[in-house]
Amino acid sequence: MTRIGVVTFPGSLDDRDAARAVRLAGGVPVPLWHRDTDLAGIEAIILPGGFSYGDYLRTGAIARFSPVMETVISAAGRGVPVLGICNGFQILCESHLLPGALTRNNHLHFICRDQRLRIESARTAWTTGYRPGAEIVIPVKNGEGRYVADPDTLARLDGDGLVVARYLEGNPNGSVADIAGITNPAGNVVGLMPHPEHAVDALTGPGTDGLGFFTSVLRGLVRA
Amino acid sequence: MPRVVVDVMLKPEILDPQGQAVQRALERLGFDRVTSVRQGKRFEIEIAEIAEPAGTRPGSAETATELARDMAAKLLANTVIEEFTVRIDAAEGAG
Amino acid sequence: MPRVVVDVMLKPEILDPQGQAVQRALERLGFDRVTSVRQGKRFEIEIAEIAEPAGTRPGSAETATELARDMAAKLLANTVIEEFTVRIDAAEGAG
Amino acid sequence: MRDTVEIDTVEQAAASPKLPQPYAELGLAQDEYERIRTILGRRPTGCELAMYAVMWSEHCSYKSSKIHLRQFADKAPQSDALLVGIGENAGVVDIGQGWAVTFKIESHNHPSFVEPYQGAATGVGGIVRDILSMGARPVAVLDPLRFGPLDAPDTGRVLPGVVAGIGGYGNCLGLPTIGGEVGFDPSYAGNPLVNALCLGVLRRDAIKLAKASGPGNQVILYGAKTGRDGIGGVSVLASATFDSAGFGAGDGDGEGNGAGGRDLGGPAAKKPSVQVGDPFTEKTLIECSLELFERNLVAGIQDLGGAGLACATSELASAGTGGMRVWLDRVHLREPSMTPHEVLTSESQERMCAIVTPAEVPEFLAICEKWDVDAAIIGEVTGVSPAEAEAGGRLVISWHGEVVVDVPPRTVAHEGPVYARPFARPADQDAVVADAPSPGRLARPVSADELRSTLFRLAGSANLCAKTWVTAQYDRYVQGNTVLAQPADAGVIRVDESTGLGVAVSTDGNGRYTRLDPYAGAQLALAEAFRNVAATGARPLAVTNCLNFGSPEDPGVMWQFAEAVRGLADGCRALGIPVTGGNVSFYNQTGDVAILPTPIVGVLGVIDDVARRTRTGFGGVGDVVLLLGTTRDELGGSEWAYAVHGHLGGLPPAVDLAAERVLADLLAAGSREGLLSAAHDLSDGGLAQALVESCLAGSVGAHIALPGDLDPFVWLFAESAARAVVAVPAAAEQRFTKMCQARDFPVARLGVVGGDALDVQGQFSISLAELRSVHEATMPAQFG
Ligand SMILES: Nc1ncnc2c1ncn2[C@@H]1O[C@H](COP(=O)(O)OP(=O)(O)O)[C@@H](O)[C@H]1O
Ligand SMILES: [Mg+2]
Repeated sequence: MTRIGVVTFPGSLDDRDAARAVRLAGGVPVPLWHRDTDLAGIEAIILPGGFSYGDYLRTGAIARFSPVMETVISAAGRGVPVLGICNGFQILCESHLLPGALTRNNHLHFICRDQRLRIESARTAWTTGYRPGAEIVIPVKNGEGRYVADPDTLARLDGDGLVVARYLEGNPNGSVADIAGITNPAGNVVGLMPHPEHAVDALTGPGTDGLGFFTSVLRGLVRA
Repeated sequence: MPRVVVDVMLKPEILDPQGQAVQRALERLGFDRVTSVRQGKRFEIEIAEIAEPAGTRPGSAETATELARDMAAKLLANTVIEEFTVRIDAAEGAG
Repeated sequence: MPRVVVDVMLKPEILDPQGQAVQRALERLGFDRVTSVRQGKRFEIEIAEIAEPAGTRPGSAETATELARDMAAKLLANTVIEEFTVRIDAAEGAG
Repeated sequence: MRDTVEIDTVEQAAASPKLPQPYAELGLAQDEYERIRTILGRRPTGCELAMYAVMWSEHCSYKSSKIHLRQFADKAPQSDALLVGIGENAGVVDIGQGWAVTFKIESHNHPSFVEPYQGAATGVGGIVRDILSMGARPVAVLDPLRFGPLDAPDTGRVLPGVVAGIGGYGNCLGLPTIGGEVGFDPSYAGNPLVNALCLGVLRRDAIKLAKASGPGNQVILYGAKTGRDGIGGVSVLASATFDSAGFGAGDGDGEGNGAGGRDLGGPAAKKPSVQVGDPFTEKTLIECSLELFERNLVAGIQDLGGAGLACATSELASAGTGGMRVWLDRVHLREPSMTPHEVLTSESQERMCAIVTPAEVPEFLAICEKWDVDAAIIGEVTGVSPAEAEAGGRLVISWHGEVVVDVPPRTVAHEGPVYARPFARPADQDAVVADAPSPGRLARPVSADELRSTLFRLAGSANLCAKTWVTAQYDRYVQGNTVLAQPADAGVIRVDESTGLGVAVSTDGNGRYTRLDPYAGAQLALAEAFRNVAATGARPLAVTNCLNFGSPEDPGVMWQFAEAVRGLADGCRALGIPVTGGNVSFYNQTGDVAILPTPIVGVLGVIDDVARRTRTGFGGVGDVVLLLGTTRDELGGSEWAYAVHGHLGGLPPAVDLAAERVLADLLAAGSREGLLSAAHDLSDGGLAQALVESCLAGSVGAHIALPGDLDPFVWLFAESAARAVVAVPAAAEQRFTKMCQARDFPVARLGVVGGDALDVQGQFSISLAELRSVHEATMPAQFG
């Protein structure tokens, strides 16, 4: 059974939900504490949503210096799949594992709603299970989800096919080019603002469209 | 065009969770000489000059400062918990 | 004990919705001379003096400023989108 | 510096019996002060006086409401489900399979008017700690809110701040907000209502109580450091009054008890009553506490809220062995210059106080360390002699070796004054009731066009419009157990993933009904919450409430209060569900004008399998729409009278709790047997509004034919209670109708689900798109 680490920082909130999603997808979730530095036996890592350290300075800014992050950064460098969801995406940007930054929503409110997305890249470790161009509905919930990057970075993201998902039917936060998620050139590190882990059970979410992120990585790891 | 800067800080006795979080993070990063951090807001405001009645200096520092003080008291600061200072930006203002 | 102030502002090319919202609110309040508002963060940091090697001025402004610059670059600002300035607080610092 | 400050010690108090003390400025009546002297056999020290003053305040002692609230216990129906009742931090209810839930509402009305964001945020923080202190994991929040008119300028300040504060704090704690209310009335303009309900889940054998038992056990204060937050806040003291009253060292009376603050910039600056919430600290406090509970390291626990350590230490001691020794100087301070009475009465947020056996202290502290939670051992449980026990126990508090408090804690915490305040039916009550909204008094819509525009007017009115602008700012998904949330009739939370066991909660209240008849108004609030819970398929089990009223010193207000409590207690007995706890908020008024009396009632129900929950929105095309219950010409206090005519008069709809029980039973049976595809209770705005909501929630229209025996206006807009609209698949219609008939409950076939319009035969047809834009535009138009 494939073991996927789910990191808990002080202030993480969706860690148990990410673990549930891994379980429903057929994997074994392994809780990791932010002080852990040993990832033995962990084949993929999820940085979950929440407000790490209250996100009082900037989202993800303080969590990025947690002991576990050094290990995550080196694992990412070795190709270990890493998924940052919401706060996790923000941490990945602060850690420079992904380019750009996430800033205050343009309307200045926290927003929680069911959001339609288009999967732009099915080549990442976390999206192979989707058809390119597939439209899915998963929850978005954030106060600082507006992705920004300089024009060169944006051109590169576009040109190299590194945009993983875009918002459809209304951009919830003013994100540039409707970007909802991006990946690194190797495709193992993905940052995503919306929450696939909250769309894995029709009883408690808008549907099961999010499950594909977790089944994708599990299938990839089994094959590898 | 004068530029005024309004600094808004929590009153000293009010809990500042942001400052505390930053202070603890700085400590963890090894900045152990830091004894206190307070986090507040900074507003940079550009104010257009106007034709003023004869006898006053046009767009004078006083006028802009007073205007900014008024803005701060009315909107920029929540005077129930915050205090503010206003000054003309040295870089551009009439000083 | 020197107090340093670190101001962190969004880079000019990055959209500042908070500043814009403040500007609109100021206009609604009748402050029609305001042409631009940017909102950023201000950190007031107290730094303990330390015994320093002979030859340097103890707790000197330079040292505190450098320390603050280091903190800002590492933690207080995200230089992808923000820029910062550091100075010794005139009120208390060695200035 | 500290040794230069003179502390008012017990020794000095005994030696200077004649010293004048500022009891009146602290809100104590003269006889109350005399009683303190009698209890102690000497004058109180400054610290003791502050402690009694704050604990005997209305907010902490319930001195005006106690004699009425007793009815909740006296009239409580027999319930096997009740594990912990009124009196603890929150009631605990057994929901089966070894699980229990705890829930309670609290108000933070005044702080939210002064500073909307922080007031609302710290309101959420406070109720969450109440729930945590029962040993439960907090799992959801609901937020009943009332504001002045939607378009009043101050509503533009208060409402967005309150909503952002609730979201800012609740979202950051990882608590889904699953329901609430947003209502508007001019009477709330200078006094908004910000109530918050928190729901927690625990194993039924893991309940924690606020008790300090076992001499030798340690008292540990953990969480945030203590600062000068909200000192004297709950006893509604202006800080200037507090200071100029002789507590400062500079007053020359030699009894200075607050010298340290003087040089900090004046009294007003040093005692802010506005508190800033720190949700991150609360989140770590929650996780840390849950780990402490799980490892069984806590023998007793109390959250710190109003009156801070004064409350926590006296309540813990009073409810336990009776003895406690506290070294106040061991409290970790945010501001080192704080004086003992400031430390004792500080209301700094995000703190808890635990009783821990000595052997378990190291492990306790290690877990605090793991979560980066500050902790200090501040005291010890002590034994008491029989004489001391008889007197109410013994709580001794010292400050750097000097005893500043030596009191029987029971006299502070549990034996405060009790008042039977005079009450009288207000002089204008008869006139208000006589002014019924008869057809002669208020013009009613008659033509199809008039009915159609009335429906629009109501669907877009402040009270009935969509509240998405508010609820989109709340995380509804976090924790992954939210089965239903706004705009469903009740929020539904899954408790056990393996069995599907869950609970439903709804809060309701109607100030206009309560103004017209407080006894009936409270019962209607109860009935509506009960009906909302039942509509989801859950079985109602227990009640909590928050009683928001004007000044208890006004006999008219006191009458409203007494009647409402009597109504609620009688109603709970009739429905067979006990009150488990709640909160009273008096003095809600602007000048002399009280708010509409607003009891908010929360009902909790249990559902054995959340997969069987009934949705609010219409689903299957072709499903049959049925109206359950009796519709009468009842428009007193209605949304129609208010929104169209600005009228409030007559009597509210009749209360029929027997009918409510049958209806709830039908809705539960319908869900259990899988007969219902949707259910929605009828309340404000009547059938018309219910149909609008059911269509919009399901994004599907309906073809409706109103039965002919009543005026169409009455069918559409009357607010008769004990009614619901349900949709049943055509194949199930007969079976469900038979169930109704077997229970002798009125059922009428209204039509079928389908199309993209709400079509009322012979009257009007309104496209869903048009309905949606009218229903959803109101709040964004106001707040952007
Ligand atoms: N402040 C709020 N917070 C969360 N949910 C709210 C709030 N206000 C209203 N709601 C939700 O909107 C829906 C409609 O509200 P309301 O008309 O008061 O319901 P009802 O008439 O059933 O009591 C309900 O699901 C309610 O829980
Ligand atoms: Mg309802």
